[in-house]
Amino acid sequence: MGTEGSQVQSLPGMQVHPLKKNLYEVAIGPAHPGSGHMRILVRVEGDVMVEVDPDIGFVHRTMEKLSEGRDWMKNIPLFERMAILDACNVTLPYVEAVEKLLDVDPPERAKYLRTLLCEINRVASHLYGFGIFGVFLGHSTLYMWAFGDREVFVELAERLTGARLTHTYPMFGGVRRDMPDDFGQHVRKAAAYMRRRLDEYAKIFLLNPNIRSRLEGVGVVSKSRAVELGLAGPNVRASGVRYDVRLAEPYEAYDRVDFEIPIYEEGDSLARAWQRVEEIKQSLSIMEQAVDWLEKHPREGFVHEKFWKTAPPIYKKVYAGEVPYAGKYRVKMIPLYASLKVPAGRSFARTESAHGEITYYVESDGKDVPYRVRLVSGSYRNVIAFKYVMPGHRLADLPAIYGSFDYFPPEWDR
Amino acid sequence: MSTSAQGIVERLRSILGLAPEAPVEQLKGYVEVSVDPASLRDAAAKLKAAGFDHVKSVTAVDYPDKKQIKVIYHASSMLDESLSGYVVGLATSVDRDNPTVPSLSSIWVSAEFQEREMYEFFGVNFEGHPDLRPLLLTPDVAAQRPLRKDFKVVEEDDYLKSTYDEYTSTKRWV
Amino acid sequence: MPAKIEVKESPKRGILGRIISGNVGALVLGVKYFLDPNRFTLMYPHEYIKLNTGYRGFIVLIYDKCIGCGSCARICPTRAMRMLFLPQKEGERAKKKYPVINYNRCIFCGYCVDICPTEALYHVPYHDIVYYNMNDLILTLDEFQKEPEYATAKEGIPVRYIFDERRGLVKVKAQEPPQGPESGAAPTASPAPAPQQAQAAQKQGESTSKPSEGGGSA
Amino acid sequence: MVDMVTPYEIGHGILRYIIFYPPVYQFVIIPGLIAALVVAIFIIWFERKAAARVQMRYGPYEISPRTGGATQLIADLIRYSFQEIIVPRTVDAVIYFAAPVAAVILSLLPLDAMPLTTNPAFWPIPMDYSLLLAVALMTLSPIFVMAMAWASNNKFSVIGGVRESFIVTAYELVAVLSMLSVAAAMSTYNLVDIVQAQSSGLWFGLLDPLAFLTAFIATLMTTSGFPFEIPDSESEIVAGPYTEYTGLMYGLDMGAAYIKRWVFSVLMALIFLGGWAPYVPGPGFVLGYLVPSLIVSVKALVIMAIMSFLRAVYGRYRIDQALGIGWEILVPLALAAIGIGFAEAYFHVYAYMGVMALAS
Repeated sequence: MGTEGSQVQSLPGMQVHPLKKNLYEVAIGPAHPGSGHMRILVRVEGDVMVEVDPDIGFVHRTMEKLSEGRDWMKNIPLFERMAILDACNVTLPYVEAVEKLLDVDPPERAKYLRTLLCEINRVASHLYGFGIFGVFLGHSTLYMWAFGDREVFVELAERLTGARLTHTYPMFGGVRRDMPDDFGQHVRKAAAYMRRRLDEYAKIFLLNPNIRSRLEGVGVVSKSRAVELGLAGPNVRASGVRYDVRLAEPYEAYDRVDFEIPIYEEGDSLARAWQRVEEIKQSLSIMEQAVDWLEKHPREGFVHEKFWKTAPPIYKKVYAGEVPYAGKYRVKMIPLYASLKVPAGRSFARTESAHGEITYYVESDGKDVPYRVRLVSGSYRNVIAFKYVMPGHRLADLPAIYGSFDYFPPEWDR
Repeated sequence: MSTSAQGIVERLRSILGLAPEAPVEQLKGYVEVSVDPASLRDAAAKLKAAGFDHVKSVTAVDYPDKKQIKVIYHASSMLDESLSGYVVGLATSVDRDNPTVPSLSSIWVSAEFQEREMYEFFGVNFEGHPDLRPLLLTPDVAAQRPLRKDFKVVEEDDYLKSTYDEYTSTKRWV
Repeated sequence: MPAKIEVKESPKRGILGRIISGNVGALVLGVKYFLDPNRFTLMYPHEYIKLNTGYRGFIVLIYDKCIGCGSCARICPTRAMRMLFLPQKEGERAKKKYPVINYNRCIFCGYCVDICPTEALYHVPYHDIVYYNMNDLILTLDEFQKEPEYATAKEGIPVRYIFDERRGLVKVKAQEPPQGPESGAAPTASPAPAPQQAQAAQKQGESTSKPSEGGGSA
Repeated sequence: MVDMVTPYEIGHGILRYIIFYPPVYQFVIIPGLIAALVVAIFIIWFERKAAARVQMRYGPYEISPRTGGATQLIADLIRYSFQEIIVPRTVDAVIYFAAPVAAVILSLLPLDAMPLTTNPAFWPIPMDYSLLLAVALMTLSPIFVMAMAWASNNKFSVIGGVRESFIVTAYELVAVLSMLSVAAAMSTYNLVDIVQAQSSGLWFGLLDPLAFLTAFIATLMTTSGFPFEIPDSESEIVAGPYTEYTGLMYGLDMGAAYIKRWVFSVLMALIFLGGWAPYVPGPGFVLGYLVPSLIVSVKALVIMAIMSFLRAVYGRYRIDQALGIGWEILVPLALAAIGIGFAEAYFHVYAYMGVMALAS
């Protein structure tokens, strides 16, 4: 059911068009203090929002067009720029889709390593979301705490992959680094620290009556509404929908790790915030289980033998750490990666990224560049909530709802 | 990957009531059902009734040699556990010059914004869409329909054109 | 044993008691952190993080190990590394070519270092180098073989972060890097065995001299 | 009985009649403009440092590491005063310039109605109805914030101005009721008597904590303290009424907000924390005037420090929630506070300590 007769032919921002009698148009953004670059045209009657039209595209980097000009391997760093704070979750479905076309199944250890990094990124991304949530509600303490504690997980990722944010860790057939020796106890310490901190987050933010009154009963999305709008990720599970890609179609090592999917029934902004707190707790336990498994099993099988069998002996020496300046446990790529040709076919892959479910449709016609890559990210599927969930609330509720949906503008513009 | 169960293909055939030889192909990660544009809407209605309650991604693919644009709706279910493991691709092909496809935003509201995106990138005209205007691009860029194959983006190659001395002195990165 | 569904319920609003306990809880927590702050800010110019060898920092070429196969230029996602043809001397048949890098475009993804079949490229474990104009970021073949000069290490104190249950991250003084006075061997924080260290430094020392006079004489 | 007004004998000529003439002196120097600016600078520094300690960071540091970044505030002051004042064309200039200046002046005015000593020579105005006058003068300045919003002719500032007018209706009644509850308890409007009644250590803040709490929250609402920072909340309306102001004009607006908080704190120090309670003002200018006003200032500073610490703990209320709190929670509490005041008067709590003679 479209909005009643707003047959606006051109972009509203670009042209003046007749307003209804006492509607007052406020443009929020594009340079917004809280989130990234996005503009929301809000028609306000008094303090109540009547019509909300997201005018997005300020950070659109044409990833789908660029990917048609680049080799298969070069698209991984490209797609990672969609949400660099969640680098592994964002590039993993692309790697899985191409692996399906290549008929290559990564070895067990690579799957656990990927799951480990995905969960580290999920916690870092949820903390980033809490930081932005704090800024939007004027709660600068949560902003500083969330970004400060995120540093712990960024440091973990840097120890594992060698880069803080843009790890480009998964590659076709496996991963690019193995776990350092003392990584296990780092993960356990970080997890213990974070669990204690989550209770403090709740005390100063979620149980703080000031914030509770801003969040409770605001931006309510019913179960059927959430499914009908096709929202994604924690926003759907906070409305009682029992759906998570890690449950519906377990990928990587998620079917061998036991964890819980928290579901909340209320569907308001507070439930979405609690949903993320519980998901961080689950991610911490997955990280610990993955690290336990990785420490117990021998250090081999981080890349599929199709890409490692023909590797010259120096690759084994680099992995063992004998080359002095090359760091330990670094997996080298064989030159085949530079001119990889993926057999023709069409494939579809999806994973549960921190902002929501992310899906890739990859079509290849046998050449060394993909024919068509269609990527839909979690935030992009949540943009529709602006138009259908926000009207009726007060203007001051817009930041609360925006923060609770954990939007990330570069991810929805792609 | 648990998506290749034979049961889902049979179930789709029964849901859509297709003739046995109709093209339902089990691809990697999803099941593609191609339907002609006229019967797209009621196929979508049947899918929604059967439990595929939301669209994950609306894709358009341009085939200049076959002079066709293919629009695929990847639909799946969130509420029905038995279906949530599978993704169905409802595909139609329309000719490339003025592609018009009946809009499914009245059936699946989740397809509304992505149809606007396919409109601005491919020029696919979704008739019946509540407000079909560009979503990401500015109007004049959208008019060039950038994602079509004839919108060329030139890529650089691996070798520097300038010679050693010219490069060492001027450092021109060409 | 895949995931299980776990229905939870956000704590209810409750009556007046919840409001007072909520306020008092938040205030007490605020005062607790006011009295005992948990800060691990890095005072950047005065302290700098001593990263270990695995960090993907600036990239350096070892001239004589490079066989000019060009796979690093082919894999580079942003075309930051491209092959430069050396001037062809009379005796040679094929034109020799070597990679040169343009740090305006480099995203430090480390693909080139990982794909090089003869391990001729290596990462230097620091990344915060400042240039005064964009042209300095495009390195010639000779500049590409020398390790960029790490100015922060001169007046800053090296510091490392270790994980801690109570404090999250704790700043710890890292020991002085064994930075030799000469061309700056690969400063590895992890105590790499000394002989290997010297041998690597010595190999780079003599290798860097060859190409420049090779290039210069053309 | 109030003894004969002895002529003050400080300085002569221009010093006596202009600078040390109590109404001018109290408006401009000690609790007035200069003291308010010094306090404002200290409080801003304390606010940034306290919030930084809670939030895992250091706050202003680099400018003078040894003194913990104190000179950062001087640098900000200089920056504000020398920054270019950009006046947009669409602004209606007269009110645009007049409103901030009026806001500062009117938020300083109540200081003239507050005694800082028992020696009548140093009273700026006859102190018989000083409490009533002080509370009345405090309600003047919000109108000029709305004038600023109206003059700057910009969407965000108009919305900010409307929010300011809403929030005035929320805290106005509460502030007046809670401040006047002390008059009910001591059945006098004379601030000097109020302070002297508390000089026996029995502060009114301890006797009627409800009034102290509601006055504290009302002050937070007036000066958009942290849970109620609604008129200029930057996440939806950029800077509220102050959006179009730059340079010194913006400095004036921020100054007006801090000065208003300072004036409220001084009045609350006088009423609830016993003014210059333990110290009995002696003769002469220094002992009789300077020292008691410093004691009152220290108490007011403590109140302001607590108010600014809340930035580290609270987020921001919505405008209708702030109104809800103002009307549904604070007004009944304020009425209860007045009830407690009457109960104390009925049981002659203050009279019991032999102060009744003063009031008769």
